Amino acid sequence: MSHELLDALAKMGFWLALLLQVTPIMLWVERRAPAMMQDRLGPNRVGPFGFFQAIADVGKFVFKEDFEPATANRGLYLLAPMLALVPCMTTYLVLPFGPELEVAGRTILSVVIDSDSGVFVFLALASLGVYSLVLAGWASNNKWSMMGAIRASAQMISYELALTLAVVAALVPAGSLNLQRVVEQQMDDRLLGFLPAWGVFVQPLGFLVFLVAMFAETNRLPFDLPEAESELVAGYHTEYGSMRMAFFFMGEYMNMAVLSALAATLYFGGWSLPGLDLTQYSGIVPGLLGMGILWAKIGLFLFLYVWVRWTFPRFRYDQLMRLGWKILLPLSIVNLVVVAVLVISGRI
Amino acid sequence: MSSEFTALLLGDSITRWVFFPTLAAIPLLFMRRAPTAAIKWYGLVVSLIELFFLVTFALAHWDGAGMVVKDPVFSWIELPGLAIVYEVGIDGISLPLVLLTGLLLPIVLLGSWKGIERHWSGYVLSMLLLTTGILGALVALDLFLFYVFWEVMLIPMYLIIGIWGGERRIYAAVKFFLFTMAGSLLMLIAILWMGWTYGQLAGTWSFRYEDLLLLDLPLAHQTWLFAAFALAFAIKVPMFPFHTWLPDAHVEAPTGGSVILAGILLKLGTYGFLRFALPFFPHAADRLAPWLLVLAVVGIIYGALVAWVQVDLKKLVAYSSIAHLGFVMLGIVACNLVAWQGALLQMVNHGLSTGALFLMVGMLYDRRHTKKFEDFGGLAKVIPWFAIFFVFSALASVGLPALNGFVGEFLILLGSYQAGYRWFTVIATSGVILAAVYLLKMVQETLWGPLTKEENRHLPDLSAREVAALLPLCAFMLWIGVAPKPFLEPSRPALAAVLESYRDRLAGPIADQPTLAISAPGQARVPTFLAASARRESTGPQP
Amino acid sequence: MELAIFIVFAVTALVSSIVVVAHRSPVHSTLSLVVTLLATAGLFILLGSPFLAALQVLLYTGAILVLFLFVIMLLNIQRERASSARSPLQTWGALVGAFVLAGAVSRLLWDAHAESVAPPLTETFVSLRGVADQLFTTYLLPFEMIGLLLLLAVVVAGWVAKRVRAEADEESAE
Amino acid sequence: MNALELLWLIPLLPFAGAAVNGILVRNSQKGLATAVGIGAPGLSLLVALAALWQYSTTRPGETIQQAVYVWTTGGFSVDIAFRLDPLSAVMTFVVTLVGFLIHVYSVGYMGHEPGYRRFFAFMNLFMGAMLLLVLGANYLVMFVGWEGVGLCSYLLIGFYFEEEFPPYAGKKAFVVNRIGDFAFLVGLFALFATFGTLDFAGIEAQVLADPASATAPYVFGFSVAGFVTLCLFIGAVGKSAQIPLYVWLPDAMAGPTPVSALIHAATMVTAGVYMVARSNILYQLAPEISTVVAVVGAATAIFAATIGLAQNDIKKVLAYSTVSQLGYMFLAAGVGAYVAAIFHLATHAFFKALLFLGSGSVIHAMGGEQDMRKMGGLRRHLPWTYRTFLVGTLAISGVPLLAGFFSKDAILAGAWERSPALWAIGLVTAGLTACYMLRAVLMTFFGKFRGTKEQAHHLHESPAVMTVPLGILAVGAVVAGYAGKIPFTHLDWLGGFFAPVIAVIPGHEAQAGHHGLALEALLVSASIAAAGIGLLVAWRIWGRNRGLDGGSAWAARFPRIHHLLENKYFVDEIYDRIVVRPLAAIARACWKVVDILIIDGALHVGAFVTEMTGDLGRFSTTGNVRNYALYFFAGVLILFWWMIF
Amino acid sequence: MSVPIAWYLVLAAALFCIGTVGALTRRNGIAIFLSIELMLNAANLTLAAYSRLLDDRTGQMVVFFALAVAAAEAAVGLALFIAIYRLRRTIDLNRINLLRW
Repeated sequence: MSHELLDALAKMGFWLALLLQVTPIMLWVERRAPAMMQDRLGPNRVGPFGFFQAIADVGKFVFKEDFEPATANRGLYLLAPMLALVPCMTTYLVLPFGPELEVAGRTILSVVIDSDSGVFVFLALASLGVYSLVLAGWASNNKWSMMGAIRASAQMISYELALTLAVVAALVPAGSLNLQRVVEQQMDDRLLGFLPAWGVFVQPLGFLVFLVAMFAETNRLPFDLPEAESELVAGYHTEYGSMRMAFFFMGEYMNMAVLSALAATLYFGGWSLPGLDLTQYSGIVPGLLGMGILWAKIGLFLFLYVWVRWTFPRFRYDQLMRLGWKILLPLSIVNLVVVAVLVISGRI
Repeated sequence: MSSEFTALLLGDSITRWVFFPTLAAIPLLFMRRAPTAAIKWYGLVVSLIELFFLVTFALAHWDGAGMVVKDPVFSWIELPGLAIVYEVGIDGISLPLVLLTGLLLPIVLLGSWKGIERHWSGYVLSMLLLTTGILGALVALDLFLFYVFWEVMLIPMYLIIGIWGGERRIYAAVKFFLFTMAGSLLMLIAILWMGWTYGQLAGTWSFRYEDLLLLDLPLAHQTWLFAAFALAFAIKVPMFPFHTWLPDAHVEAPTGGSVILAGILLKLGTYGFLRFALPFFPHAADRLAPWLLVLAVVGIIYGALVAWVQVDLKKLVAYSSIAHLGFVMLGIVACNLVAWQGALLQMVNHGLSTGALFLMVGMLYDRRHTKKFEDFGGLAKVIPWFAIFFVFSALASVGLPALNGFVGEFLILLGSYQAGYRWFTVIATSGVILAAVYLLKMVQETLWGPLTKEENRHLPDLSAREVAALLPLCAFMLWIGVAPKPFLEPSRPALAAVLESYRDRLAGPIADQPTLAISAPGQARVPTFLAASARRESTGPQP
Repeated sequence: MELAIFIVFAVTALVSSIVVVAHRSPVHSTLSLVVTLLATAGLFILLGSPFLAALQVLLYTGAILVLFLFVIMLLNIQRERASSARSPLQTWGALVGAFVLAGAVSRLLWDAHAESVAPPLTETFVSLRGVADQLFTTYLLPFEMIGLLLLLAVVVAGWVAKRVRAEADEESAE
Repeated sequence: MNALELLWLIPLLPFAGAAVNGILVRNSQKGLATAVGIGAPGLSLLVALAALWQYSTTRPGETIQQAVYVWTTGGFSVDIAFRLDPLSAVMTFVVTLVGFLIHVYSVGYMGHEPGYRRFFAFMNLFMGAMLLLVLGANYLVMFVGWEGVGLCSYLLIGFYFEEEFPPYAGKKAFVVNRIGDFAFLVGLFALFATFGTLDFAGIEAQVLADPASATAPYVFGFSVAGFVTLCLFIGAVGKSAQIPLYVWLPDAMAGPTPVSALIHAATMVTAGVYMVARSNILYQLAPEISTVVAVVGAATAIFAATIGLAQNDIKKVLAYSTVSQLGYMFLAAGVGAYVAAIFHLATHAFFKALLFLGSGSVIHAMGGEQDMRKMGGLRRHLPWTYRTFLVGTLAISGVPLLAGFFSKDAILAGAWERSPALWAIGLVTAGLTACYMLRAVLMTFFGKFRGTKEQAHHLHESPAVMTVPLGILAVGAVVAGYAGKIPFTHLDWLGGFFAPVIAVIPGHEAQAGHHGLALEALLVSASIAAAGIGLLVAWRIWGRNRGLDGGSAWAARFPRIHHLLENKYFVDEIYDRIVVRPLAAIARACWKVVDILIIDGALHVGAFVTEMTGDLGRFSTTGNVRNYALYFFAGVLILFWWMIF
Repeated sequence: MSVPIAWYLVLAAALFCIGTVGALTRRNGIAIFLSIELMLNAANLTLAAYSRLLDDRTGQMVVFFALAVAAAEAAVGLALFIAIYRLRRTIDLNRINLLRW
């Protein structure tokens, strides 16, 4: 096997090892954090601070009976949960996590696929996520599932537009689809002499759009209409249980993480930290540091998810659509135009 | 082109009154939801304005003995080697029919007031388009243009029958359309052939009336072309045996449609013979005259006989039209000034009297929703004014002296007898007897006798509107009958001129192959429209 | 290696495309088409245009086919019944015609290009920048027009779907 | 003021009266209707009398022509023109005078009818048309009047339009008349084609200038004059109810009695005679047609007289009598005795109008009953009616010194000259006339009353407005005869007055009929004898208060003849069988077979073939897009194949 | 070992014909639509293959545009299907035979 392949496998393993931890940790955070916010205890019996509660939950998922509805479309019913993992298990490939590494005399890029079309590939693969929901809803042969699936697909298609446009705007200053370039651009430039040229400072509007669209894309509150338990039982995964249910959870949290990573990369300098030059280290240390920085930012975003979840109520469906089409989309276009004008005029 | 056309529209021109109804129809497109009364009044006012235009035009261009007016000619469709011009003109032959059209239009609208219950805007629209088609066909002097107008007439009539007709309206409308279309397509071929022949001889195609009159064709060509024209016109007239569309069309058509159909549309057939078929192909016409005469005379007798045994009022009147138009055809084919005068007058007469009869049948239908004789009888007691008008019109149709029908028939028969067609005339004259038979039968079964049907006991008599529709018609019937001279005089010079040129050409040799006559000065081949001295142009822009 | 990848993708595309055509359930057809398109995207990468591959995935599978699926679910279209109305003439005519066409075209293409060898891939051919340069210079006008077309399509699609509903409402109101 | 220039007023006044009464006056305005209805013909009578007075005193024998306006121009040019000459003068006199009297009578007779106003409008219209007919200066104007009177006849016969029969009778009259008019028209065409004019004067001048032009062979072995006169005569046959077109006249009695008197006895029906007399120049040139006229006249005379013998309806008797008398006139015209024809026309107008009005008075009194079998003994109740009716009967019977005697005698004398056979027929007819007329008098006025009690109770003499005209007409019936030729003398005012009318054509002079005194005596006594025998026979059968028995006895003796006569020789039925029904069958065949079956059938076959072709073709258009796509695909394949290989 | 371009072309032809069969034999309107997309995709493949063969990016451009147009087409087409379905409660083309006779 070639070195490249080995390198790639190593990097992927690195990524996966971290990504897979997101779900259990988030399960715990999702319980403890709101409890904190609402001045109550939350799960605190299993392990310190109830930390092992997550493990218990996973165990519960694993050991529950694998149940299939009799009238479900079996093949697709089984396929759907797996598809839920497709976006999150693929998209990280284009996310950079550090500067070029010099290891054993070889230059190793701290990104799995260094492609011109980086973000493009990210978006393309992310767009496949909707299949999981749609198929789950349809194959379950249950009207709640169906409704949830329809809502989910409509919602995801709608917000994908705003999301993509926001991403495009974020790419404009770097002039590249390669996320490594984007990070480097944010790292190198300064705004007003002191501020790092993070996307969030350059185009706060774009970030806002991206943030909202990101919430919607991951079906999180206040956009969790596809699984609104008060209306649709549990939406597209109503008929799912045990491990298959867990897959949807995993998919959701990993998606959140991956999108958070993208957000961090586009708007918060990615693996970079102002005032910290990672290239001063040698070996794989910059990569490890970069990954650490990146994950720190991801963690903030994930906390934001939880925070928002317990702060905002759910939108109505028409409000959702109106927000997506009539507010976010125009805003993202405005943002794109503004950024483009700024770039052309050389302000950035 | 469009600027010339616009200028003509605005000027005191033929074009103006030809296209005014169409222009006035445009607002109707946007009046679909307007109240019916508004549309009715709009239509009536437009038709009266049109009548005003026609009358003032006729008066303004009247030169004491006749009138020949032409709009400035301009090119309409220009292709290499083919120029189709927009050329319209009016002379004594088309004048009576044009005025009749103008007169009938408001009357038709008045007569339809109650009978038409749906889609008034469409109805008025159709009527106005139809008017343009008719007027255009009557004044077109380019055969291509004529054909266009000829077909324009077809469609509104088709709609009128098909939309506002009776129970079997679709059948009748399709029958009407197919009959007419079949004939006119042959005519189109003939027109194209003539244009092509002209092109072969003169270098460029032309469909102008005066150009095509210069064509001298061999007898075989003439015969075929004449047959094509004659078929188109004969179907329109209609002559036996192409008449069966007429009763169906009339019976199913709404009152207004019947009046226009009988009053004017049929006349386009006879007009076509007079204007086109005979002058273009004199030798063929002469050769085929006996056949046409046979058909005309058969039509007279046949129409009368069949009318006699009808059980439906409207069908009776429809068949009577066949008989009456048979007289007109007899007069036209006779090729004699008296006969032609009579024929032209008879066209007008038929429009008046049969129009009135159809109107009144429609009024009866409005009241009773039936047209069968068995449902009537003894109506004279209930609706005396109706009875007066009905008998009056029926008698005019019978051809009672001192009413209009007599003048026309008398002149036709006199002329055709004078022209030498004695036995045809004698047989045709017997149609006079049959006319009395069937029309008196109609009057008898409708008006006289005991009142047998209880439903008829309380029929309302004519309203002021209905009287307003009928009175002008009856006034003209009486006027023409008592003093026909003012109605005969305007067309006499035109007829005489056409007849003269027809006779001249007939006397001339038959060409071996198509040739183009060089119109020498003084040679009156196209008497009415070629002679520049006799022509006055309407005040359009000079081309 | 490349050949192996090609064969994998080609076979996947062929098989899934047959499933697209043959499967009675529109959902399965759609999903098969997704597979076909993904396989084709792979072939695009092999052909040196990752951009097209990404576009194919983003646009076709990510948007268009989701739309299909969405509509299928919206209209709740069940599998086609093997109805008696299916005409054998139509089926066999199509099959024979397609085979003839496939045979003829393949033969022609094979005759023409059996010996053709593609030039080696160059950096510029593959690079996104090259694509972008050409797209925004030579093909700017078509590009803009495509944008217009899409806008129009969105408007029209919305209008068509909405208008029918309005009419249906009117009907039911009557 | 020159009354001769007011000729146009004579027809116009009644027309105006008709228009006013018809359109302006309302049904309720009875007095106004009367004033207009009587006034218009009255004024017309005054104008006519003034004009005639002036004419006969200042310009007797001349022809006065007056053009009113130009009717048509162009190839056929004719004026609306009036002509006053002795012939039209006499006719105008008769028409206006008798017409006026009948109008006056009608005021009483029609007094209670709901259609009073309408009646006078129609009557005035008739007067106008009739005057147009007699005053017209050319055949066209004459024809206008000719048809106009026909129209009025139609309207007035059908006056009681709410009943079943009168409108039918009116229609019959009009249609039968139209048959004659058809021939009349053809005659006019031939005339115009030959002479280029329809003017009486113009034609006369041309014929006089060149008689050969009129005798030139024309068609079917007829000369021009022959053809024209034949056609005109057929026209006259229709209008004047001669064989074979007389059938309408008896039915025309369905109209009110004054109408029968005016139109169907005194004036309109005699228009044919007037026309023949007016065209005498042509008839003289067509002796064979004149013979036809005479024979038809004689045949009609005796034929109708026999029918008259067996009729029981008083008006039917008079109707057949009229037919018979008209035949007499045609006999006269046919044998060339035009003066006698017009003479008889005039006298007949008086006494037949008198008889009809008398019968009207009877019917009035009987409450509408017309059957003589239900009358009888009325002379006591209706003295004036009886007296005047008797005068009329005697006059028509040819009792010496009354009008009928002189005019009949003149006709018989003329007939004798041409052919003794015609004379014999005329003589027998005279006898029959006397017989059936006296029969009518006896059945009506003598014997016992046979009607109902109610009728007997209501019997009353008519008011003066009816009896006075009766009296005046009775006077006319007595004295009118003296205007003509008086036997055994040379007194012949009418003959002298008429001389200019009877054309004298070079080479065609009629041999002057100056028979000897003996012959004249023989002829006169024969006619007196015929009248006497007729009256005697009638008295023997129906007289002496026998009531109906005498007639019944005779009927029983000759049942077949009686049956035949009573049913008018079944002529109506025969016509119905051989003309009307076959024609209707043909018409129905034309409609159902030719129109619907053959023409429309062929059409529908064509349509069916087209439709079938389309049906076959439409299997390819399944409406299924996939099929179309397959066609498209096949087309692509074919194109592909064609392009590549 | 590099793959001969002819293989791509033949594969595209095969896909195209499979799509054709689908378009002609399926009754479900959406299935037909899918088949048409398949045909379109085959065409795209051909274009890309020729682009590679000729080393000319024009083919890719055309594919780009074709994809965009396909998106528009899908949007409008599916809207029409929705409309038809609302009117007729089916998108079985055997029953949508408005063009029939």
